[in-house]
Amino acid sequence: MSKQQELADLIRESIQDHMTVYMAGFSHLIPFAAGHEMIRQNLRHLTLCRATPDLLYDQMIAAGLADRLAFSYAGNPGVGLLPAFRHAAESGLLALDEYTHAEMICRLEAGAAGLPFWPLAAEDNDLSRLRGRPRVACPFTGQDVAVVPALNPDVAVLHVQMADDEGNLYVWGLPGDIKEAALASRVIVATAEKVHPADSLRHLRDYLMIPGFRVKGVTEVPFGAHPSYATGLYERDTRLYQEWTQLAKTDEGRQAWLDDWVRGVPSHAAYLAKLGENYLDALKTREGGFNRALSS
Amino acid sequence: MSKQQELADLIRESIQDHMTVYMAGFSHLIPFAAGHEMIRQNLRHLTLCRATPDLLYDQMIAAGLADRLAFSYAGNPGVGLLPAFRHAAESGLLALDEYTHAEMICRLEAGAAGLPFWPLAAEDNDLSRLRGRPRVACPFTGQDVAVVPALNPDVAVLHVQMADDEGNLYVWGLPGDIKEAALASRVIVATAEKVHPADSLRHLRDYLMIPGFRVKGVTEVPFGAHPSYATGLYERDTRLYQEWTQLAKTDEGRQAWLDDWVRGVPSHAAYLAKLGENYLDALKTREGGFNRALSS
Amino acid sequence: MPSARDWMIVAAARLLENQQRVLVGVGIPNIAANLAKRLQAPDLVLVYESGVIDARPARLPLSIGDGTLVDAALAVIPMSELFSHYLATGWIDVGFLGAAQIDASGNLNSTVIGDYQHPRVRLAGSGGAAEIATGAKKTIIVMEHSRDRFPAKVDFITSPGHPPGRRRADGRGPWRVVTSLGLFGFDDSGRMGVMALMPGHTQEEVLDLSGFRIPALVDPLPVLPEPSAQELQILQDLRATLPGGTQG
Amino acid sequence: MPSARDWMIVAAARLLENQQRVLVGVGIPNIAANLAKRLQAPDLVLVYESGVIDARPARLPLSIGDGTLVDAALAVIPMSELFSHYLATGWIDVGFLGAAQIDASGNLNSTVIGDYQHPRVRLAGSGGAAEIATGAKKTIIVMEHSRDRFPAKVDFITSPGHPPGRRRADGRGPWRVVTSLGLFGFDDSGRMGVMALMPGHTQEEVLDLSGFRIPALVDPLPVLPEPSAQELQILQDLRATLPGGTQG
Repeated sequence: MSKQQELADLIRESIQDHMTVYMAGFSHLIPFAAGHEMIRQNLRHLTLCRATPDLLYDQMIAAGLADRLAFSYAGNPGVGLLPAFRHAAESGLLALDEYTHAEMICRLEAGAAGLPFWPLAAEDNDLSRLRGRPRVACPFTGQDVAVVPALNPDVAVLHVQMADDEGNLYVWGLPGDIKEAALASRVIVATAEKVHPADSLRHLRDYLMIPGFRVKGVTEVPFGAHPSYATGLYERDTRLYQEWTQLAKTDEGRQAWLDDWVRGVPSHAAYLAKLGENYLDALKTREGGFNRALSS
Repeated sequence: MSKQQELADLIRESIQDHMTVYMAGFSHLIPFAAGHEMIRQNLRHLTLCRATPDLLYDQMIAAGLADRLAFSYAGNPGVGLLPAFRHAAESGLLALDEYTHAEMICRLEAGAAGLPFWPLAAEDNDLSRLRGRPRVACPFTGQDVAVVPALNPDVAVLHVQMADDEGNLYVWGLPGDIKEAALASRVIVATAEKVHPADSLRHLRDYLMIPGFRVKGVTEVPFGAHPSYATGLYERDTRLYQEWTQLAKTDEGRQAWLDDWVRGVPSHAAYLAKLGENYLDALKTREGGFNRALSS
Repeated sequence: MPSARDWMIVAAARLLENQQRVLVGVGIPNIAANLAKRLQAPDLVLVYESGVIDARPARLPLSIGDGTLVDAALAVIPMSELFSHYLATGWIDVGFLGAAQIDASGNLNSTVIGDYQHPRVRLAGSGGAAEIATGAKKTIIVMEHSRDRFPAKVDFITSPGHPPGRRRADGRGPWRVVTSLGLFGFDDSGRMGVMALMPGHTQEEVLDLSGFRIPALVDPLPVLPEPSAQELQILQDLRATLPGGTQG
Repeated sequence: MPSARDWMIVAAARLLENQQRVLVGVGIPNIAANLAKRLQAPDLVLVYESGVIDARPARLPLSIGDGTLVDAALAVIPMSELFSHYLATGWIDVGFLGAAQIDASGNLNSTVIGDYQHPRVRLAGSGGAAEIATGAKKTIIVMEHSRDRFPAKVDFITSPGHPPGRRRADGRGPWRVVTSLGLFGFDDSGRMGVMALMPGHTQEEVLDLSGFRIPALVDPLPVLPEPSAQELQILQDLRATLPGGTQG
């Protein structure tokens, strides 16, 4: 049974207002196309989660989708801070559930294992003092061990380099926290650079990240992570990351960009057409691990 | 700095009487060559650990190396029971720290993370009732969660398909509990089918299991997992697994086999010579994932 | 003439439905699951506690870590992930187990015969059986029927069955037991009852070879259809893939 | 004429020894570690919290998740494993961090300027900084020296430094601080002191631009050697690998 559906349908059927959503990806494979579709569908009152909210979350925050953010590092990678996040945090418009990276990841580990808490080695800092991070006594040694609560998002949205028609998801390069975030979530949906026929990718066994039976739906979306990168396929569009810092300094600038590039285009295909073929070609990886992996 | 050394030296310098040792491997990559060298060196009073003790542990138990066994499934895979283990357990000669698979693996997870306990979803059974398996109250939900204590062996012994001179260890096929066992251990040593020059395997990034800085020493030992298998290189020598059940029924039978095939040969190279080149050639994998992976 | 063992294998294989994710234990469950995949359930998702997801073994695997399970699998993952991400979190439809002993509540023993500290027979131990029995959405158990194997009280509870006096509320736990005498289920109080008999066997035999009372769950008791020629042929083909001298 | 920032980068790079495993933070630490690897420490093992072990970036990485870090790395592993199997268990020799603020005990703030609930400036937050600061065998911190950045009390403790009144017993925690004015260490009571001055700078400046007293740890205070032509050339070469318009 095919799990392929149109991106707009995938989002509409999987994500509703007030849900807790983890747009996964780490530096690469950020699901921009899916996030932009969520902006077009004008979703509201979401709790967005990700260890490393970056440009996409800044755009989603600017578009007013999020009431709350669970995170551990909210920066524009290699560029600086995130203007919309800063504005929302400094003016109290966005509730923050803030953790360190290790804590955030352990929350996902607990979620993925179906357990209510997860232990970790952690000293107190002002985050844990403000928010609370209980310790439990080890019954074997008496040692006090820090614990964090499970995080179980309603939906995880992934972008992957390859999928098959049955929703099997294949990833190369940095795994980050993608797998843990997906498995901690009740529902997983994905966009993929390419969706292949069922059963045609079994030779890539070692790159399977999520088996199809855990996945509700998948959509083929080439350049679905643009302007982030996809190891082996295309490079990060750093220019856009840099420009965002400037143009997003004011709400007018942010809304103008969203009107121009998201709300003003009907689909990701239209967004890509607006960027132009030559522009996208220049981002493509000339050679690399992905092609090597494919030939294996 | 090269981490290569002779197998006899590697064992002599890393493992002493009374240590807790995890001979890793799961179905494949069982470090038979290293274990046989331990028998030749006549080590005593070891605590042997492995989720799945199989033929090698039965031979080491028969040779009198072990006072204690930490495990979760002691069977001869696909054949039946382990005669030396049975005899030792039924006559009280071997102390048992017995767990379920999930418990055993969680003990390794705790050890690898440097934490004193690990949580898991587990109901009580007669093992937990006899041995104890405390629960801790989740500070967030109040739910009682089962926990097991960390296992931190003194030494993990691995066999891998490939290594480099700096001790970087590469594995294909079933990962089992190999990585967790290695990382939970204070010292890691390994035998490898082939040891390559430093830096020559970096293109195999996705198959690196343990980085060299965690590894104390490595030795090239072709067919070092015989009679178990090594995915992509050679098949299991099922005949030997079957014969063990018969010949190991009595202590005389076990000692005769050990005299013949372990104590009576000076090295693994001599053991292989005794088996014969044609015999080993017949076990070699004709084609498969390993060659595919290598060409990638 | 097919053996009683073959009849059990076929009866067990018939219980699996296409597309189910079945966590396959060693022994008869392994044979039966591989048989089902070659019969009515080609898309059966074979999962092994060794970390194999959706195996497509070219031959009958000798053990849960057999290389043939790895070759064409969808994925091979660390055991830690299989247990925590898939089994404990409810993604396995059927746990498919053997055991040395079973009692009326479906408690299974695969650890020792006799006393734990001084066993008469030391068995292999739980492996993943305790987790499979409690983590899968339901469990199918296959075993020879004898008085030793069906005692009033198992010598050791390796894998917990239904709690005293009730069936598990969430549907988990023992669902069917296939033996050389018949097919068994569990009533609302979590106690085993007969659902059908193997051809040529009677309820009296069941009573005679069990250490606890096993009532009929239906009246009259149906008789299971004999294995078909096709079922037996495919089972024979499957066995023929094993190395010589190996029991399948 | 090299900038004060370049002098900091060079001074920080010199602190790294060949073959150390250094967990590299964003900003100046990233530039300095990559510089060190092209200078005195070719076998420096660059580790990034993104899960990269032993990176060999062809160009200066823009961020800790830059594709150039992945290309020739020894391994890329899940973040969960990097934090638990390598950082928390003592396999990282040096944590190499920047921060917005530091106090006399080496407590670092990278979360907010002002009050947490009503911040004047909302910064990116901890990321892995809290774990790096406490998990690495020792920490090197690099930052501009100004009164805002060296307050008596940091606005928020993101990454704990030495405990009140003592240096950490196990050797962990802040070891060196490199600023635009000098090189700093920590005395037995865990308080920051000056070890050397940047060329052209004085202890008076340090006192003037710090919100707490920073005593000299040696007398007379040495002056750090100026960056060599080679160091500056290689730094320039490294920067030239960045895309146009990017700050390195």
